[in-house]
Amino acid sequence: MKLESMYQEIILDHYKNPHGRGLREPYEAEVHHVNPTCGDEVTVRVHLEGSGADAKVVDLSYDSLGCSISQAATSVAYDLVVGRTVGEAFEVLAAYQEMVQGRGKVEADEDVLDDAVAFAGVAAYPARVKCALLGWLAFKDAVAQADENAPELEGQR
Amino acid sequence: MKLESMYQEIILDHYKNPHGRGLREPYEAEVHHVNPTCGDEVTVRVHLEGSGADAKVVDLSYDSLGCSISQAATSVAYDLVVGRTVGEAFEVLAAYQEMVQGRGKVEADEDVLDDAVAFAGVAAYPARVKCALLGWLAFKDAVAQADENAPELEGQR
Amino acid sequence: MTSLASVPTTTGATLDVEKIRADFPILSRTVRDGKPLIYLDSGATSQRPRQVLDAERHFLETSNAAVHRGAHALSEEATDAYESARERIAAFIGADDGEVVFTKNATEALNLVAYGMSNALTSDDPKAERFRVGPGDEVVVTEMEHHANLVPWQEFCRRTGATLRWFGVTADGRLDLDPSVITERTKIVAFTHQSNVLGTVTPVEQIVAMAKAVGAYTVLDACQSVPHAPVDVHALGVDFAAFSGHKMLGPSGIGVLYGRRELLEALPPFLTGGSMIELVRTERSTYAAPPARFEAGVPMTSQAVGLGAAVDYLNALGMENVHAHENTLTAAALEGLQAVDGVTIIGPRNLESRGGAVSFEIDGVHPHDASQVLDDSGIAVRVGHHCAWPLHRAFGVQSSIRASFYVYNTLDEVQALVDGVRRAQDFFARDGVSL
Amino acid sequence: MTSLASVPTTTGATLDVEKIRADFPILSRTVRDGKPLIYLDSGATSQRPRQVLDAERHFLETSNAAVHRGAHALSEEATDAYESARERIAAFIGADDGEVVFTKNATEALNLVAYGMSNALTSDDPKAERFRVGPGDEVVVTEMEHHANLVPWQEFCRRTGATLRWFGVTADGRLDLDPSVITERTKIVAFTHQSNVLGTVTPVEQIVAMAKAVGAYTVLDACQSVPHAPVDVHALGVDFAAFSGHKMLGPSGIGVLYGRRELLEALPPFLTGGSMIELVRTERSTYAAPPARFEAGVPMTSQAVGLGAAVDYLNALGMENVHAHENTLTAAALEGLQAVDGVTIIGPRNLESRGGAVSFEIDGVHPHDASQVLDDSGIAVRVGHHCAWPLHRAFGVQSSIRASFYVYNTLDEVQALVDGVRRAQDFFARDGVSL
Ligand SMILES: Cc1ncc(COP(=O)(O)O)c(C=O)c1O
Ligand SMILES: Cc1ncc(COP(=O)(O)O)c(C=O)c1O
Ligand code: FES
Ligand code: FES
Repeated sequence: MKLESMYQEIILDHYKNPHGRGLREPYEAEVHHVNPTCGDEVTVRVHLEGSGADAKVVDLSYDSLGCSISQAATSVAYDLVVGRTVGEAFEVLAAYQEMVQGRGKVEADEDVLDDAVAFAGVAAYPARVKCALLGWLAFKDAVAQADENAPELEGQR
Repeated sequence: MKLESMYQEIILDHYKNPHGRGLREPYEAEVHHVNPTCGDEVTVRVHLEGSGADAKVVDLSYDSLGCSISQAATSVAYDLVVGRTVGEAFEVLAAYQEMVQGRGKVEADEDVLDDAVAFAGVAAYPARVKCALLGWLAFKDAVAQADENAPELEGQR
Repeated sequence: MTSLASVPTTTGATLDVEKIRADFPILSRTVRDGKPLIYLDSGATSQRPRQVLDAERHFLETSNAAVHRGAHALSEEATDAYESARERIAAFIGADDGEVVFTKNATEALNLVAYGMSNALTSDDPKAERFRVGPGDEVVVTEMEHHANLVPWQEFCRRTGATLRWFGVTADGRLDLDPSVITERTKIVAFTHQSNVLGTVTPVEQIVAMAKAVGAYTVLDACQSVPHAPVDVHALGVDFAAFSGHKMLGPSGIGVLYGRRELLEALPPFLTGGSMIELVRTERSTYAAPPARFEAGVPMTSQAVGLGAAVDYLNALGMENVHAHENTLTAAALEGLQAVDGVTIIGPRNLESRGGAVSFEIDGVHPHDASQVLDDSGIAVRVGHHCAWPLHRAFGVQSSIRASFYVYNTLDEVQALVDGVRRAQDFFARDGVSL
Repeated sequence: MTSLASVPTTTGATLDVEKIRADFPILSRTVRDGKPLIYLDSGATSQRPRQVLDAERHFLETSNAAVHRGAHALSEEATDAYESARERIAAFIGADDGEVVFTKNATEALNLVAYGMSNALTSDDPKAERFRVGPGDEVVVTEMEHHANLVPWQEFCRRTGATLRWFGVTADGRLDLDPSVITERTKIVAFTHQSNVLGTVTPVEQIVAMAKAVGAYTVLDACQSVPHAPVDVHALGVDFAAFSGHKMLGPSGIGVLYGRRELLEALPPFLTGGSMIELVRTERSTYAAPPARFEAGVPMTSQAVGLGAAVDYLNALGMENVHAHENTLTAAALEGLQAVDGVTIIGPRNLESRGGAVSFEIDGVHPHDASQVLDDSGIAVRVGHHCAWPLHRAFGVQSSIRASFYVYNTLDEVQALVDGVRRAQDFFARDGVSL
């Protein structure tokens, strides 16, 4: 059934028990994103060590108001980017964005995406794609603000 | 044939040999009207004696650029209003306007309309109604400007 | 599960909904793997009966031409069809023909008023002076406005230097008509006839009286009233009113501005171009009388014809009956939803001065998630702020779920909505984890 | 009677006009007591093929919903259909998706640019500063503009204090590109791609180069070019371009504004309301990225779908072939009409840089009278100033007769036009009285 294919157990789990939630110090940049269609919001802080693609994401802390998809996606983002380099994190984000925007036509790469592969079902619901990206894109912007040498995200136009 | 029913001989005659054409003195008011759809123009002067419905139309002089219908209509107007009272002239105009705007559903009163009854066929061509009225309505405005006691035109809204 | 059998049906003629539904081809389709479509989003846009589709197609296959621009047979027929639609639409709202201007939607109609008035500042037509507004002057809106009757006034104030003031909303979803809001400084009062979120019907006569007392113009957003109940703009006494074709069984791409004759005659033009001019010279142009003055360019011809057919359709049903039918559905929805634990209605909870938009929240289930479950059952509702963000902020909510009804909806569909809400609760409470 | 047999047919693939005509239901009707319709008024509005009517109807019977506003199945389908139409229309003119804004007609599109730019004066967005224009600045138009690309700039000058300047027209119907007109003071150059009266195709690249040299923005009226020949807005290098759906086999009620991405991103909004906002607060609002920023309210959904189908239809014919077909008809009309004593063509008399609008005068027969005789033979042409009053004044004529051609017209119809002109001459010369 389609509904369950979007609301995977793993998504509902993250929704009910979000990982890494809350705004923490220290951080180099904080951004606030709003989804204009629903009014939902997310505030994201990043704490990096170093600069450029090799900088390490030491912390991603956040506060958010939103639907299950957006909440779970930010929680999964926390799991997948903290402890990695910005380059690695952006690689995950690029693959993730391609998948959720892919209208179900993009094969998800589990090796890169890890838990985020659970969001593959979102691609079938275009109105929810923004939900799946809200926290991730806020993270991207925060990195760009924190580090002027931050790499470009692949596949962006 | 419909075309001939609009372009009655009498209309073509007035078109080819307009009566009373030219701008003359004396006059109390001059107005200039333009038909915005075709750009055609008419300038009308009236010379009245007296005031109110009983004032006499001593002269209606005009200069115009326009189609056969508008030219002929102004020429017929000259014939029908000069020498009459404003009240009588407006009665003709009211009947005339009702006829040409009547979509062919209004019975023309030949006693009142005289030669102007030739314009009955125009009613079948809504795009030409303005042509048939251009000179007449300029006359009406000129009278209103010339005499503040000029009567209202019947059936106007 | 609550039974809706207890819902009172109104007296008087009722609608033959089965017969009506047969006129709407889209209602027989299925969605999401075979679920019958339950369309409860007419507040956003309504569906169109065969009669409207046919009228438009017939026009296009027989008389399509540029209106008011040609002397040939087709052009005459097209002009007749267009102007006949205007007459019927004017009559539908109790206006004269010359008081009805066609726009692309209600949003354009409201912008037309706002720009027409700000253009009075640079117009050299003495008739336009009455519309001049500047610093020190005030425009009053309400907190329950749709963005379409709010943002144009924010921008109007930006252009003119006037100040925006607000009527607030009470906890039960009514306007708080604080008498200190409208003052001698007030030049324009823009307000909705019926809230697209709360369903609240506002006291138009009372607000018009307040505005008239200080000589302010009134601009009524009639988007949610004209489609659903008898409306007579002359009786209401408003200066301007706007509504959209697509919310009243008509085509998209057409809206209507009503303006009192005297005001339309004085208002400077907004969009300029072909068909709205009187004389064009290189230095300057002069403009035609209304309604032509406000209809620049080739207009929405077939759409006007379609809207004319929609009005004919609604007239045949009878607007009193339409209203009574929606009351029945609204009462059922209010009763059914309030019987579900954890559901909170936003807006009036009874039928008093209330139309058929029912917005609500479900504890612990985000509106978008709830709507996804409803959608999975074939039920189309709207979620979000419904273009009424300040109103949602006033109620302290991010977004809400809105069901809205029209002539083709049934009590069974209302029941399906209530059942769907329970299913959403179950879905997100599964595994016994409470949210 | 001139025979048109001598008219050269172009090389390359030609259109199968019989097959095309079968797609247009209206072309099989008769007018004025049984005369077959000869529709030579496509320059005003074109007719629509079954494929376009069907696409719109199919959409309305299956997927109609408010776009970009709902999370339910219909709304997703409707949004897809709407955005897919945008993609195909953008590709048709060589633009990117985000560079195409839907408006109600070309007139609105041109007003959008003019108001967007004057709104820059009160905008607090630093990106908008580049559009600020005021006293001392100049806007250049041409004497051959349609009112739609002229009056909005007169009004723009009124709002901003800028001055309007003009490129004149030569006796043979070309632009007189006097190099002194565009100066350092020029901020905007608004001009047509193809005159709707003369048929003249203007030297776009040359004008763009002149404008670029002084940093002025270019606004192209592409109403008469996009429907009739291949157009690539990126290759032309213009900043903005506008055209209408109803002139290119598509629905009325939809037009297109093309804007270079960078400029649309900086241009302040015009119409405001739902779906074009980012954040709405009581004090002020912020706005969405283009194209949404410029599409306030529920849009012309089915009309966009119809225009998408029209573009598909034209692509299937091939715009090169459309152009070649029209060249054949235009050459025949120019030759046939010039062979009639007393007929004067207004505009270029050969095919060089010229499209298929042929305007003319008949000595001693007023255009409206002539058109009445043509109409009586079933021939629909347009008469008047064709919304190009300054151009007519430049040629010293009050009004003219215009025949305009499209994919469904035939050489026989051109012959009928020429015969009709002779009949008009005979009709008004009857009784031997010369006029
Ligand atoms: C050259 C030109 N520009 C602008 C327009 C205006 O187009 P619309 O009336 O569809 O807005 C037209 C057609 O009327 C035209 O021919
Ligand atoms: C109350 C209200 N006002 C204005 C509008 C705007 O109407 P449209 O989008 O058709 O212009 C709507 C609907 O979206 C509405 O519900
Ligand atoms: S519904 Fe708002 S982010 Fe998902
Ligand atoms: S056509 Fe101009 S007045 Fe008749």
